[in-house]
Amino acid sequence: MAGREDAKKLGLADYEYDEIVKTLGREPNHLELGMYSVMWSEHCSYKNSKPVLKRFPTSGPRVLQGPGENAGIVDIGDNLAVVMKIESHNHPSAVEPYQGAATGVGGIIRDIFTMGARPVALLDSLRFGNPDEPRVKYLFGGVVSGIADYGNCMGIPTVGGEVYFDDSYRDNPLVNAMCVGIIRCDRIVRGKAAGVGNSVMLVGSATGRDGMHGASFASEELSEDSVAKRPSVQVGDPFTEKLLLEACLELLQNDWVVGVQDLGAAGLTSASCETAARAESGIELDVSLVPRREENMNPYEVMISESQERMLVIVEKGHEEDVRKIFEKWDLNAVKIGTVTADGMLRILENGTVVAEVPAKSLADGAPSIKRESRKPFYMEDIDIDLSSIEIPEDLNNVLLKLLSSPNIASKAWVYQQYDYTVRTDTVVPPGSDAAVLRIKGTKKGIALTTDCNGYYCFLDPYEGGKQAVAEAARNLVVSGAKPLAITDCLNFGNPEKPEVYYQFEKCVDGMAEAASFLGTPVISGNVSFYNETKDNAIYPTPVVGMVGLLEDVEKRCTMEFKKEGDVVVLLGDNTDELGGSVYLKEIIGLRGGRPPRLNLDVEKKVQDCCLKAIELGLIRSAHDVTEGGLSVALAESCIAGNIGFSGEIETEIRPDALLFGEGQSRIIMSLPEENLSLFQQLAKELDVNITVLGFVKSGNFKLEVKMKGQNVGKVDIPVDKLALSWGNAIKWKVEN
Amino acid sequence: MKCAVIMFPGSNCDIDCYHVLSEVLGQPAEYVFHKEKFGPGDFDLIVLPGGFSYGDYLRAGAIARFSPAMDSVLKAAEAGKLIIGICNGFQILLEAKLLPGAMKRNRDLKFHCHDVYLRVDNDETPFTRLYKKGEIIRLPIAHGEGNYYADVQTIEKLKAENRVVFTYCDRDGNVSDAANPNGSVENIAGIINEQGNILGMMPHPERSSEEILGNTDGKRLFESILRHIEGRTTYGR
Amino acid sequence: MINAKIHVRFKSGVLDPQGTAVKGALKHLGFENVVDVRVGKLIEVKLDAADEKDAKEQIKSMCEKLLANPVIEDYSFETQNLEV
Amino acid sequence: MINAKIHVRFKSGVLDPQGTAVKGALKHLGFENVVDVRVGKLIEVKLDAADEKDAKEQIKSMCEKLLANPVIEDYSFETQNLEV
Ligand SMILES: Nc1ncnc2c1ncn2[C@@H]1O[C@H](COP(=O)(O)OP(=O)(O)O)[C@@H](O)[C@H]1O
Ligand SMILES: [Mg+2]
Repeated sequence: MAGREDAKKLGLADYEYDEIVKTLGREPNHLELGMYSVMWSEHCSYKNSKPVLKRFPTSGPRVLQGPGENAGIVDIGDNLAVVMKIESHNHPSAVEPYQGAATGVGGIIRDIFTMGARPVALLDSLRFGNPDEPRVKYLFGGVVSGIADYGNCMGIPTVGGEVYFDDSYRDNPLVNAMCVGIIRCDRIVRGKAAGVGNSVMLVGSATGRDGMHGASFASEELSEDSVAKRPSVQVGDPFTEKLLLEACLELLQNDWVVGVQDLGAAGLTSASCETAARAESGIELDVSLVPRREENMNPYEVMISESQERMLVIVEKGHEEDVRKIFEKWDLNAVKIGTVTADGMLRILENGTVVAEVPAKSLADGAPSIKRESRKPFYMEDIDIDLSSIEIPEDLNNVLLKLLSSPNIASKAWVYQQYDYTVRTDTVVPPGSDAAVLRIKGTKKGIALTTDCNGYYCFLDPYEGGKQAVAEAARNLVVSGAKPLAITDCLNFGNPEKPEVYYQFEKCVDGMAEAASFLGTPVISGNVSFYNETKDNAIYPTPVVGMVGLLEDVEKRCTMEFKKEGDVVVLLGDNTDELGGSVYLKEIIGLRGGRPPRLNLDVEKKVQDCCLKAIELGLIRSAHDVTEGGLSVALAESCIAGNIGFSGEIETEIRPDALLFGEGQSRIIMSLPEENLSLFQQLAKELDVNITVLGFVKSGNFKLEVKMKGQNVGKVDIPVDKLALSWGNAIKWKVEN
Repeated sequence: MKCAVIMFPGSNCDIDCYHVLSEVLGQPAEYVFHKEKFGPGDFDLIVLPGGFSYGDYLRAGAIARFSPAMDSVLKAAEAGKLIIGICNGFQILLEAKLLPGAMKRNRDLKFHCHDVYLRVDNDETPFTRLYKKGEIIRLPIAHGEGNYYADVQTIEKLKAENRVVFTYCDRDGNVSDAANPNGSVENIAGIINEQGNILGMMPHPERSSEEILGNTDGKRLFESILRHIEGRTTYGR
Repeated sequence: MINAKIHVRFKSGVLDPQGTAVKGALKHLGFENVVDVRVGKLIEVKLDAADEKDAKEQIKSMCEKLLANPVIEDYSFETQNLEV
Repeated sequence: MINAKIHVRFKSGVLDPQGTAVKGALKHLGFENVVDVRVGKLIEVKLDAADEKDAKEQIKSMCEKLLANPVIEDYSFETQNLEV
């Protein structure tokens, strides 16, 4: 038997141990305790976050599957649906960037094909420290090539994502991977162990001692001895996963498949208790039947191993041989290891002898949830900045060039060109634009994909930051011509036991929930990663929003680059005098702080609706939203992408640096043929959106004059080649030197 | 034109090639699983697609060449059937010694996914007759091991026999080191065998065969093959 | 001049996908009696150093800093003095 | 049981991109006296064979058929009888 002391060693609190004893009516044995410790870790149980996550809107007319399954599903018509999920692999990537990131990608892909969907796209949302530091370069390079090698080998295009650099992520890089799949609505499979007497089979790779206690590892702060927890990092095998993918999709053509569940964190323990809990059934399995890679593994090791590239398959009794044949074709194992029972117990046998027996539901859902204390951090009281004390720089050209070469604004081509984003020949808008667009063969449709989050805004104001992350994601889809449908989110935070961190968490979720409800984009799947914190240095709160949108007609997609000389360039939305939280303030002036730009959801929605309508009507030729770096950066990006210039002027009452570099929300710049302007103005008026004509697309320079009462108060005027050079090579120069 | 697309374990451009052959060109195409064999006369065109056969775990293409389907490919090759290896397929052809040389990792050790410009050096092959010699075309690449190597004699022979089919260049056709994405000898991107029926190339014509993908330069390669086969069945024999 | 031959391998217990694939291929080629295959790296470093002891220190430091990742890999090496 | 340690390296004269990169990285880390780096493979094969001579034949054949590509690579190996 295992007592309180053993429980402590495994990271279980006293009250959790008591709860286990109460549930079992006896003391647990070592194996049982081990299973509880992994399942009740934060990573698997969401015990710190569950009550807060309930605040998200999770349903809607298109939602076929909300949170609670391996991935969320939204209907896109034509009997097709999009399956999506995002997940973090932060801790493993901090210790072994290449394998950590690779296995993160492997895990998220399995979540998608577990549901019976064909994975069609990957996205990666990354955060690192200052790229000038050698250790950061090593982590960044390793993570990118880990993602590349896994996704590329699988033949799933990595079509989007983000990269941010800030000191707060120095010791805790964030590696969030998102996968998107397409499925026929009538072929959705769920992770259920239903039907007493049905067979439970383990398929895929053999089991070794990989990643023991990985779930617990992900549920604590990284420290000096994290490196000593070596076995928690696994080596990915994308080749085997590719075979597993093809074999599973072939398997799932059959109606006698009852349920499928991938083995991720907490391995066989998690897969078996979760499938049983979902079906209100039990499972009896014998660990001696599990194919092994290593000798002398005990039941404890087999049950909590996190060996990758494995799946649990539940099939109707009598079809075991059919399963075996399919997997044999793909040179993979498929072995019956157990049976579905009626008694709700997860019963583990070794050579026929019972070695553990616990209620499946208590393992899967029984972790007592914790209401953490929440307290507004002190720093938030003191973030206001007096703008009048900031002198406006003389040379605005220089500011713009510096901003464009900031690694947070510069081109991310160094990253995404290491990813195969053209395989499957569906990528009709490749990475580099606001959102990626994929066509769906056999239909007229397309889907648009993006991930977004400004962690710095979330730090300065968690509520506004949360709202902004959702709004920006939706805006990125809209400028691509897609109607936003649903969200998958990855909530990356510090130690939730600290009230200030918990406050950030709650407020971010509140902001996201409000925006998601308002914009009609329910949260259908997600992941929480706490403890991204080292020695009192917590990451910025970083609730990454992954969003998918639908284009009924993929031919009506829109991209950000200016396309034709003479086109009118207009701004949709209003300029503001906000500078708080901007890249300009932080990186050019050297001031951290200020209130991040406010977001009025009503205005945001109107701007988005107007943009979408204009694209649908075919009025405009390009659209790009204004984000980091502000209006001048957005215009410059449209010039660079189109390899053409712009000339314009703005009459304003806003100070020129705020006008050019402020990051006021709900703004989109568009270019359109002059003859469409009046129609467009009419549309904007109908939809109650302000628009301003900024100037014209013009070859040569990027030129923008700021005027107050007719007087020139500031100006940028730079050849587009020069802009392109600063923007295009900044990251390469940083990381390769 | 009857086409076969071989599916090795780890192939992932098989569906893309199949799509272009059957949907874009409207030709009868079939997948052939690596464990299957076929007759030398069963297909007019055999495609060895891109991907990561056997994960490229030892060397790209090294393990795939031993599959049963490859035995049939060898026989079809001897029978003069057209064979094209794209990316990983090219690597397999090298390992199988159907083409000379070997592939190394890209010189910067990075996977490269972007468009490249190519100079068409030989427009008299069944694969390139709709291009013009010296023409500059644009195709996507996506590979980590496209650093083609062969010793000096082999390279001289290839050139003397006009067997270099595609060469990496810049937009204006200059063949320079800067225009070489992977370090391949003499910027070589694609070569053909002595008999002229087996082409290996790193860029992906199947990913640039449709208007919606923003580029149809690759489509002409497949149309060349079709023209060649049809010409032969109509007038030949 | 010192020549060092460094072996970097996955720690025992760590999955070696390359080894598994090669083992499968060898069996397929008829080498039925192959029991196990592990694929690692052979790194040969030529150092301009006179003193073998000093060179060993340096090689050790290279392995720890760059050539092997202690989280999943072990290393071992031999040196040879080319002048001798 | 026979254990074979196989070294596969690029032929001299064939540029080794990985070696070049590692050399650069080592210099960058301050190992200025690195003259040359070559990165090859270490393949360890365990064979169920009693006879070392027979095992050597087999290993040679594995190298020629699969483990090394003669166009760019050389191989060498050592065997060891684990029973002895
Ligand atoms: N890690 C990444 N992986 C793939 N693509 C990326 C990554 N980071 C950035 N990109 C590409 O670069 C584009 C620009 O990134 P970003 O500046 O974050 O865009 P936005 O501000 O519109 O969200 C993204 O839309 C994406 O296509
Ligand atoms: Mg954008």
